[in-house]
Amino acid sequence: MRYIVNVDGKDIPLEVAEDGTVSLGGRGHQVSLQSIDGAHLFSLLIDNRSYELYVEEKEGEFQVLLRGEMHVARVGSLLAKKTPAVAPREAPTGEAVIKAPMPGLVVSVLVENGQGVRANQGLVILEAMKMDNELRSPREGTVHGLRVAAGDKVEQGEILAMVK
Amino acid sequence: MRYIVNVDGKDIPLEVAEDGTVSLGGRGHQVSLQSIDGAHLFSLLIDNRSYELYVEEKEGEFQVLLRGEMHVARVGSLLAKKTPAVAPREAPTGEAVIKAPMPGLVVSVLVENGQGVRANQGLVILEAMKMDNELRSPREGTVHGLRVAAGDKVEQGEILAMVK
Amino acid sequence: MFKKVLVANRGEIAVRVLRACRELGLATVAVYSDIDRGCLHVRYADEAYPIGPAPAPDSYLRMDRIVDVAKRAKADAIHPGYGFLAENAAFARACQEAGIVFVGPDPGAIQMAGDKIAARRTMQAAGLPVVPGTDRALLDEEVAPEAERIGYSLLIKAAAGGGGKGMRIACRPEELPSALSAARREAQAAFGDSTVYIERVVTGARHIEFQIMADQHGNVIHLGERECSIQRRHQKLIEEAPSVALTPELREAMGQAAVRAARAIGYSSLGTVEFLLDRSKNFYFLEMNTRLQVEHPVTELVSGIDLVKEQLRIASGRRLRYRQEDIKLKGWAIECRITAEAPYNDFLPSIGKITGLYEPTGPGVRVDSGIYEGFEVSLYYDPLIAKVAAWGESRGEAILRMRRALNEYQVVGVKTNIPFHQMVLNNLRFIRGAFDTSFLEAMDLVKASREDDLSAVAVAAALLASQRRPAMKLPAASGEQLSPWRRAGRWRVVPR
Amino acid sequence: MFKKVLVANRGEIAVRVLRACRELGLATVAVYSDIDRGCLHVRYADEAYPIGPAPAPDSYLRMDRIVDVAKRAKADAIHPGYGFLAENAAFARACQEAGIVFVGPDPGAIQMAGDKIAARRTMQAAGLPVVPGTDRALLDEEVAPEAERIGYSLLIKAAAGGGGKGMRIACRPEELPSALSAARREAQAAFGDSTVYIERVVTGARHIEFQIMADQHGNVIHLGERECSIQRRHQKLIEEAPSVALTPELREAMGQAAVRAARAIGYSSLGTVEFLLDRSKNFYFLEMNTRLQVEHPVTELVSGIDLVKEQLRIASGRRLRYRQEDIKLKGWAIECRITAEAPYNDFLPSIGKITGLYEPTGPGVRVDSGIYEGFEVSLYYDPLIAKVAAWGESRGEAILRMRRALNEYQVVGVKTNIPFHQMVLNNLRFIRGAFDTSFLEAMDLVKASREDDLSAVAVAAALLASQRRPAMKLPAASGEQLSPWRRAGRWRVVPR
Repeated sequence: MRYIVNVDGKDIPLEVAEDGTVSLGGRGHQVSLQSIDGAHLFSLLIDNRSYELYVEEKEGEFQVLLRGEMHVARVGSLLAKKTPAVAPREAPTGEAVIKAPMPGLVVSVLVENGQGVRANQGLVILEAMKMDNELRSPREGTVHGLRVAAGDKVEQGEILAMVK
Repeated sequence: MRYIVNVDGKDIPLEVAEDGTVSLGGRGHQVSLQSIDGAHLFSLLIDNRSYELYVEEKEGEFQVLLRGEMHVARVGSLLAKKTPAVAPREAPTGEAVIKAPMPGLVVSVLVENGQGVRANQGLVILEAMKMDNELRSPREGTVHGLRVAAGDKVEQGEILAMVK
Repeated sequence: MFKKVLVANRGEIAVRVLRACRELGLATVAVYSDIDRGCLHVRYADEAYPIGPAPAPDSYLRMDRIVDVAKRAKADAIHPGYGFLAENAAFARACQEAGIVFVGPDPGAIQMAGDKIAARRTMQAAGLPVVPGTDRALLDEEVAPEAERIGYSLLIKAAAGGGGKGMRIACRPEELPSALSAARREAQAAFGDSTVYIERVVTGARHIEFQIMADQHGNVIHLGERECSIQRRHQKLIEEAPSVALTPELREAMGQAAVRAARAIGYSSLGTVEFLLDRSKNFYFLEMNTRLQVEHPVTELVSGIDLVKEQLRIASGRRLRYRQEDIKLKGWAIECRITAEAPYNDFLPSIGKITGLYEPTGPGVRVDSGIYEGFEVSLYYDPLIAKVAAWGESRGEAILRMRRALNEYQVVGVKTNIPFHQMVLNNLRFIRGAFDTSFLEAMDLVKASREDDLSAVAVAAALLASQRRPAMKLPAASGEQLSPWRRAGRWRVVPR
Repeated sequence: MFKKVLVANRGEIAVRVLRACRELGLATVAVYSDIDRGCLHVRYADEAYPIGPAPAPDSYLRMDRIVDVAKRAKADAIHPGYGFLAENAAFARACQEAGIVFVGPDPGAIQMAGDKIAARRTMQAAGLPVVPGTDRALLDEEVAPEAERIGYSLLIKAAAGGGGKGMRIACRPEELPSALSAARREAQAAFGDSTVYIERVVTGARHIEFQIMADQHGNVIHLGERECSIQRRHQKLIEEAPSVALTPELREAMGQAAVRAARAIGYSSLGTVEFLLDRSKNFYFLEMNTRLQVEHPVTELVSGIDLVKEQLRIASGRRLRYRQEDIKLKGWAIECRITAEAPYNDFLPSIGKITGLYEPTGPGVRVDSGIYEGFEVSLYYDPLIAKVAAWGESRGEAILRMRRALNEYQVVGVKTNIPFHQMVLNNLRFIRGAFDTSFLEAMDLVKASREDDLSAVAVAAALLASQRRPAMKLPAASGEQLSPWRRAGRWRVVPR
């Protein structure tokens, strides 16, 4: 069984054989994956190298904690003799969408629609956990679609503004 | 809803009202039971007294760990206006059954069938976890039904002998 | 000694205080907001009482309800922890009036030290050097002229401040207005008081603080310093005891100044005197904190003294059990504050449920934690979820132990700043001890994943996917077809 | 220093050694039996290799396989932990021959100390007092006459003994035969050698041992004593450092004797010299243990020295970093061994899966644990699953901390001896320090449940039952009917 696993944006092709060996980068490896608590915690041995992983599956993604770092893995299995219906890559529209990274209270809005901004310039201040968090523009451009005002409560993922 | 809960052999009658209050020993109490991890761990407040409990349900019994002590609770709910079909208490037959408290290896058998023994006298030595464990007679009497010999492997709960 | 102590706090510090009470044999009372019903402090205490909805002003800041609970539960003392009501003179007074001992200094000392402007004046009078700045509250229109007089860069600080809140830096005149309004707003939100003053930024300075212990009989000692220069946005993140910057002579001089500061306001209880130490080893009084500090464990580890138990003894009227010469500091201790913040995403707060947790332990490692599997990190409270402290015979051993401990620490469900701490502890400047309060500003956090870690993640994910969704198993592709897929780029474009 | 260390052990001690390696920056290799695939030491190490089926003789005692793994993994040192191969001279020799450093003394010293009879002779020659007994191996028929000569009560001890195994007491001649056969059998099983000797029982004696540290350059120091009198069936259960029984003068004398003992056999590495201390404060050499001890954490807590890291340094040829006068002991430490044994059921081993676990932490508490949620306690290995150590400024503080820690400790799924430890720590004789090795024999373990605890359990069970089986909800009985039910007795007779 062949897979392409995308880990943190990097594609890693590998093959899992019937006998449990895994081929990776053209080399075969002895692999053992053991559940520890019947839930999230796993021990993985690859050719005797030991890895401890906490794994959570969320919406088809594997979130994997390893050595204190969180990695996101998506698994694709390969079809044989079939041209895959590859969707065209999302064209960069040049538009940056500013979303609320967490629920919170809009403390103040630092820009207006139509205003030119520099990369990294503050756009909105959001209060959460008693701290002001400044949301900054990821690029240079012009603000549009600004849809919040001071005092608004916003949900996580809510679109606050765009920069084009 | 009325219950009799048997905790470690002691019957505790109590009543759970619709509003969640619990009557115990004729007094009403405000009670809050909260699951902590969605599994075994609970926080219980009885009139603001705080208890932390690990609960496991096994074969209809609740095994409850509280302040480091394990308690066993069995819950019976009361029927109204009905004579309960009380089973007669198991009559004490005067026979003590010696069971293996754990799986292990019989190292030696210290008595024979028909032999008279004192209370606390050693009957069988069972090895487990690298230690010899002596199983003793809970009462004075005569050994019968001895069914193991040195070298036997025994399972937990297996009957080794009886003393009458 | 008291019979029963109410702990007016939550999280790791409530558990810390409850542990001290239990070791002293005192009965304990917890209070909790609605969303904290299942929290560690509720379960740890002998009794627990609800005091209102999640927002702190409706629960943990409700003095009336807390004092009322203390009366109902017949508690004879209230420990405020840090934050919330810990430095609120009105609360200390309300306790007094209810006949309950407030575990802290008397209201007058809290008020004096809490007004940072008054404290500056008092300490100057007591002969302590202070950073150039204003010695009175400023109206909006006074800020700019005063700023010109003092000179940039400068700090706008809340007079009622503490814990790094209500503080903003302005490096140029044009930054002044927004810094001023931000500081005022945060100060109003955090302390209910928007009064601010200005202090010159001392470039290249370290933040050094001294632990003070004073009883009600006029005895004052210090327990040495803590090095708190590793800060982000004026929030301490890593603290040590002792500091590499201090010689025995300087420690002696600063310690005596700290004791003088405590005496100047007739202080009793635990307290902390904060100093700036500039590159020429001149020190300046910064402020005095009249509470137990977040970072108190590093002092406990090098002194062997349980500060919270001593604080309770002092509050019950006992005399100090130590003279200055009894204080023998040994080895080195480091603390990392573990916060639910996303280090690779500008430290935005990370909320959610803790679904997996493994805390480090073993030789030389101590954890003070407020979390558990099932705990919900919410937006209502401080993102500090736990503290790890490591002790070593030397600074090097303490750092290596901390790295080992952070390696073991696993928190699943929310993002934490653990990778950030690891990076700091691996930084050569940090290891050499060559840093000041600007250290973190200059540092970039780069997610440096090892190649074989990514492979391991890929292998685990593939094996889990193959086990969990056998229906997804499709015939293997031939080798040739592997490459187009890879060119196709990110996984999300692959149809499932 | 080494590059890579193989740890030839499992459980808490393997994790302890792996932590030390990680703090020294050394790569690590674990070995595991089939049932230990998911164990902490496997996950903690950088690499892990299977070495055979669950029974120790097929895995953890397989020298050949372990040395082979070390070669394959290119480990340049092997740390044996305690137990298993830790005091096996043949294994130390096998390592040597394979060009791998054995982290311990050289084979000759192991052999000398491991033969308890030879050790008695050597120590007598070095001027150390020994307990009256036999100085040679005994045939079965020699035992009774020798016993008569020495006098009852007496101990039959395995010459190859250690860890309390292969040891039996005989108080009267008629107890001799069964004690002899039990000791021989256990000795054969544990050490593969049934040789025994006899020692007089010293009534009212304490078990006091000294920690030795010796390098390969002739430097030997001691790190003070451990009080190990709290034993059950010759198994230590609670250890302290220091001992209330020692004056500074006696500590000095015994420490010097311990150093002399180490020198007498040309010892290098960590080691322990065990003494009996009688009521008149006479001390007798008992035996020497040529390994890291289970109870080493109490010495670490009072000395501040990481014994395992020092042991690794010594094995790599380094000189001791301490002179005797550098050793400054501070405060008091206590350790409780947590075993999977049923305290209310004659301490029978308790096996099963750990389904819930909360380990204590916070100020002054250290846990060395080999278990986790999901761990299977099996019959194959020692029932020791974890150790809790508490440090305090005084013995009283250490005891109170330990009680606090044990209160926090929750192990679900198997029975543990935690309630037993709590009872000992609450015992007045223990608290006064007035005990000897017979202390535990005289103590009865009574399950003393508080009335309100039983009520709380009842309430929780009733609420859970009502939530989980709503179908079971039956109309409430009237008050009159409550009593017949109660008379009916145990719950099991109530029909469901």
